[in-house]
Amino acid sequence: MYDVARIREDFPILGRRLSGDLPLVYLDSANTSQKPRQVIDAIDDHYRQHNANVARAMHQLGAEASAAFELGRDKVAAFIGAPNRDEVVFTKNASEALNLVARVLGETPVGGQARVGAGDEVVITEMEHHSNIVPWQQLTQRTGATLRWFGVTDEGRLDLDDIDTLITERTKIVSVTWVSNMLGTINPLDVIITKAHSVGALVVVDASQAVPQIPVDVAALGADFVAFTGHKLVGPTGIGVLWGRYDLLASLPPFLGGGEMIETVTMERSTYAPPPARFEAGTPPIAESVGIGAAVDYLSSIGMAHIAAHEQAITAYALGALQEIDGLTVVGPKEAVDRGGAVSFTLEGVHPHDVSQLLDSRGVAVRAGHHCAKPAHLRFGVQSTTRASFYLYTTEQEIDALVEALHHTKKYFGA
Amino acid sequence: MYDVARIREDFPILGRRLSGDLPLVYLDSANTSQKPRQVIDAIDDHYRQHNANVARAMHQLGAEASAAFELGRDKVAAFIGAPNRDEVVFTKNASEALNLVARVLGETPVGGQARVGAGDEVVITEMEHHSNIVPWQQLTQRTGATLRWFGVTDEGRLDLDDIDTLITERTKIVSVTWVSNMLGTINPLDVIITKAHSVGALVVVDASQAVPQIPVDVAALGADFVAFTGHKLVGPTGIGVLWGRYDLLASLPPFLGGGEMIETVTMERSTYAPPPARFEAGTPPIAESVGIGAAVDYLSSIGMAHIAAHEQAITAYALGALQEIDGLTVVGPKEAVDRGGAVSFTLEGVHPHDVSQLLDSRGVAVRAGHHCAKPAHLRFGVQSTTRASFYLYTTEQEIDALVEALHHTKKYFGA
Amino acid sequence: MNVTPSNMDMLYQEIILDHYKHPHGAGLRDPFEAEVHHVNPTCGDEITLRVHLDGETVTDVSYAAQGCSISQASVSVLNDLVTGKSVTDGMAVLDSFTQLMQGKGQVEPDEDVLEDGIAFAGVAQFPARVKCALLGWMAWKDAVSQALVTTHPPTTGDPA
Amino acid sequence: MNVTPSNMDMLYQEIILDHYKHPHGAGLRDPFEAEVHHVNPTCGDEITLRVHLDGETVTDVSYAAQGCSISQASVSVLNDLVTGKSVTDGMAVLDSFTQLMQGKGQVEPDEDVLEDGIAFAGVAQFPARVKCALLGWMAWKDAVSQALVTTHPPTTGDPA
Ligand SMILES: Cc1ncc(COP(=O)(O)O)c(C=O)c1O
Ligand SMILES: Cc1ncc(COP(=O)(O)O)c(C=O)c1O
Repeated sequence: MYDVARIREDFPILGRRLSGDLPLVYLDSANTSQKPRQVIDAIDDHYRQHNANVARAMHQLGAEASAAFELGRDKVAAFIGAPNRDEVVFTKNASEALNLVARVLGETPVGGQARVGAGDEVVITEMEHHSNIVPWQQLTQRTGATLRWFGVTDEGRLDLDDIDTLITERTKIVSVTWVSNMLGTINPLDVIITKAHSVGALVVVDASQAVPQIPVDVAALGADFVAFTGHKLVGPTGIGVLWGRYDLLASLPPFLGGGEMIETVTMERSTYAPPPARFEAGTPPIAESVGIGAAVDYLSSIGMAHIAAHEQAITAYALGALQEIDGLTVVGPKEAVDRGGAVSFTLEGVHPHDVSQLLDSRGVAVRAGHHCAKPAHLRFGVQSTTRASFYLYTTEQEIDALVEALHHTKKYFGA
Repeated sequence: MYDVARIREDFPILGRRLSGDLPLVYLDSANTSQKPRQVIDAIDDHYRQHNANVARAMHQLGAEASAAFELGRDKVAAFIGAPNRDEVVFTKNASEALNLVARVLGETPVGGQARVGAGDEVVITEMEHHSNIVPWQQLTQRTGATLRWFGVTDEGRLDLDDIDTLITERTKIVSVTWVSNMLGTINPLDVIITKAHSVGALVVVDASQAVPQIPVDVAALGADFVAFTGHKLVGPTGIGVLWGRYDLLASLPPFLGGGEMIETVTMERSTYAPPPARFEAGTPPIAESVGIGAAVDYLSSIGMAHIAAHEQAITAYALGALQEIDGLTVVGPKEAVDRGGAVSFTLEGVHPHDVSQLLDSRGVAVRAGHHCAKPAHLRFGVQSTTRASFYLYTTEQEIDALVEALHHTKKYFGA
Repeated sequence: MNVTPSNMDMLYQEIILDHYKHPHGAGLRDPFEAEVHHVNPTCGDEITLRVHLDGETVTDVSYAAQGCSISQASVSVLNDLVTGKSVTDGMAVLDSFTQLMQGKGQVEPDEDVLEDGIAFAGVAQFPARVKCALLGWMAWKDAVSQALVTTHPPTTGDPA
Repeated sequence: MNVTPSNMDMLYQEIILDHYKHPHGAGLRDPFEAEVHHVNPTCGDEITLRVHLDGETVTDVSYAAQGCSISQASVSVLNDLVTGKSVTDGMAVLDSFTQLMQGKGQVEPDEDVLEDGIAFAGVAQFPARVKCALLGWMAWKDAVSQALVTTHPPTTGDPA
């Protein structure tokens, strides 16, 4: 039995009282997740007992810190089913991971050729987070390549009708989100990956909202790169992950220069270390690796399949309850099928800012705005939405509190 | 009175016992510093009580987290004397800060012109950390510019004799370390900045070893960009700082794309936010900003002038004691004049790895290797050195323990 | 009375809700010397705002805005406060409104200057909403500067 | 006896210090079929290593190395262990040495195979030093692969 009450005890912040002595109803986990004490304590203990720089230090603390840092990599690799731990590159967040790929695919490796150049095409989708749009705009502008994209249906699904005209011999990269942070849609990656590979294109998956919510096996997935971020999976800020196929990573030029990413340096020129070091310039996020390692341990101890089932159940409950509210329109799939736990909606006559402010006055924390997905909002003719998002610690009572607070909001604004 | 014993009580790790129940003698602070409980507790408390994403979240936790994050920026700005808090850009480490500058100076802003192109020159020095060499090699390779550098004298000082032939009308950027992490040298930045500005070049200062050790006032310094890193100044990993003159930052194109660095995004194109947001793609290092804020508060509470005086005194003591050991040669300035608290040396007949291993067996933690400064090692005809480095918590007894352990090392290897 | 996140009536004063429901001077009108478009990048609120000057006098401020109650009400109040005033006086009102907003609740509003604008005093305690309240005012400031350039082209040393 | 970071004699066995002070087969010699240069990026230790094969037999391993006692002693032991052996037998020794090094102290070394190499058992408990011990061996593996390509060019389907 999935015991939400038991799980909630692990998260100190969930016991917090807000202004007016209200209990916290945290429904903003797609923005960032809360942290269990297991993660907070691991970081704390690292700084108190084992702190040192890694790789370079040969003393006992250095050996402990290096082992702890690399253990974080091992844990993440195992958590996502990476065939090889050296395929896990630590970045500062998912955005850096996506930018890293976009940069190095447009640059020329020694003795090789850039993967993207003038005349080539890069395909993304209209439902991407800005972090999976802007880097590709920058890449195509720099290289003279063309950016194209999948549209979104009225239901909030990817419109795959155009797939054969969008993904063609000219396509070099297809970058797509696994789970939309705004619409909640889970995309049919298999279809896209098969098609992209059939024309020789590389596939980048933005798994920022997927890895926290569903069991992920990158080997089974078959994509070429997968990006995600620590803070959304009960881990710390300051760390993200780029997984990439080893042979591909090994064929790409470095991104940032300096620190341990080198093989040798002279004033005239440098040669570079193999992955993952090649892509990790400077002192890496050491305590953050300890934290993300504790985070995936924590999620594994509960079981990602159980977490996914809970997410599904709570999302179904929320979709049902929310859609009974007059004037509330869910933007995105309206049923909990192929759908993650983020529900964006509009409430007639009340602006999302005002909705979220009123909800906050009841202790209910949601997000209002464009959720870094302006094109997806434009697609649905809205400038912003209110988004409630759920996670392993979310209860039905919290959904009830949300619904009640929404009724109050409507009354307050006479809507 | 500077009370080292009192200060040491703030650092939990300094009470640790190593293998064989030996006390820890931590002489590797130039690699990374230890953290006082004030910093560890601030991070811990943030995750337990105030964690949320920033900027975008309008609920109470979001307001608290945003305020805490931006307060970190205010504190850092005040600590380095930045005229404007928006001149402080948070990166993941000093290496990213240096790469960021090197990237954007080579790229073309909308309606403007890149600051570095074919035929231009970039000047660095032979004593730089790899993180201030490789990004400039990459920039000059990408743009067709030429990389030039200052040499180093036998004493380990910058050789400024060539300054007029090195820094010329062709020079667009001069990037130089303030304090060398290997030699310990403090460089005469005023001479270099004056000369560089007289030819219209921009000056980038790698202050990774300076900000932790000496009072820094970027306004008085007069450089254009200053980079440093959190983990060396009793702060957390996962955060670095790029300070830049506001008008300059505002004239430069973005680096990483996505998240809050935008003004508006459509599928076709994006416009970008003003600094510092423009250069901070994705979820920033939130808990890390809280941590670096607590770190600079801690250093300020002791007083940077006092810390610098202690560093100077302990370095003088160490230089004296070390140079009495037969066969030990200090690589770098041999007196504590214009000199930071990093002392690299060789011990005749014993390889630095073996030195550091033997010291470690006595609980003395130092670093052995090239310290990410291969060219500086080559300059002195050594492949690696042993480096002891000191900080606000270092005691004379620890230096004595180092010296004693070095005598033991010599005996052990019959050197 | 203390303003807290759970005390909505101090944020959403009647005056604010009235302006929100019945905005003064909404719509885009001719003639105008400058039109600007401002966006709040965090939430996406947008405003297009036009300024019409007659000599030193602000004779019209017209706008089309999409946004929350705070940002909508605030531009409606702006319209009341600056229309008919001289540019200098309008800028003085802007200064006082900005001070109130950035005062974290420590600044006492002057009703003689701000009139209905004093209803925004509570907003100053909600850092995330301060940007909402300022969106229209910043747009107006920008538009006036542009309009002044158009109507008073900068004189140069060269009399040609 | 347990190996701990404070127990140096288990790391620096007499045998290791002997090889360090009197390395076997040091220097670069002719003839050779392959020469490689390997670096330990962390510390900068370097080795240039040449392999001379006679058919399937490793007839010489010559080298110039700069590095710590562990890396120097280990290449000296390598020289002892592989010279005169067939490539296949040498690779088997490499496998056992690598296993010992990566075994975190859990692998029992086989003296018949590793001879003086068993002195490196303690190194396996010092993760930072494992790379030192393997530097020469990795260089040798690389050089042998290259030498085999030179002496046994890959046969292709095309008989031209
Ligand atoms: C002088 C100098 N520059 C740059 C760096 C790089 O700092 P980080 O590793 O935090 O990027 C260091 C430290 O390693 C340093 O000592
Ligand atoms: C789908 C998606 N992609 C990318 C990101 C960016 O993650 P980060 O802010 O950690 O870089 C997010 C979260 O904000 C997201 O939801």
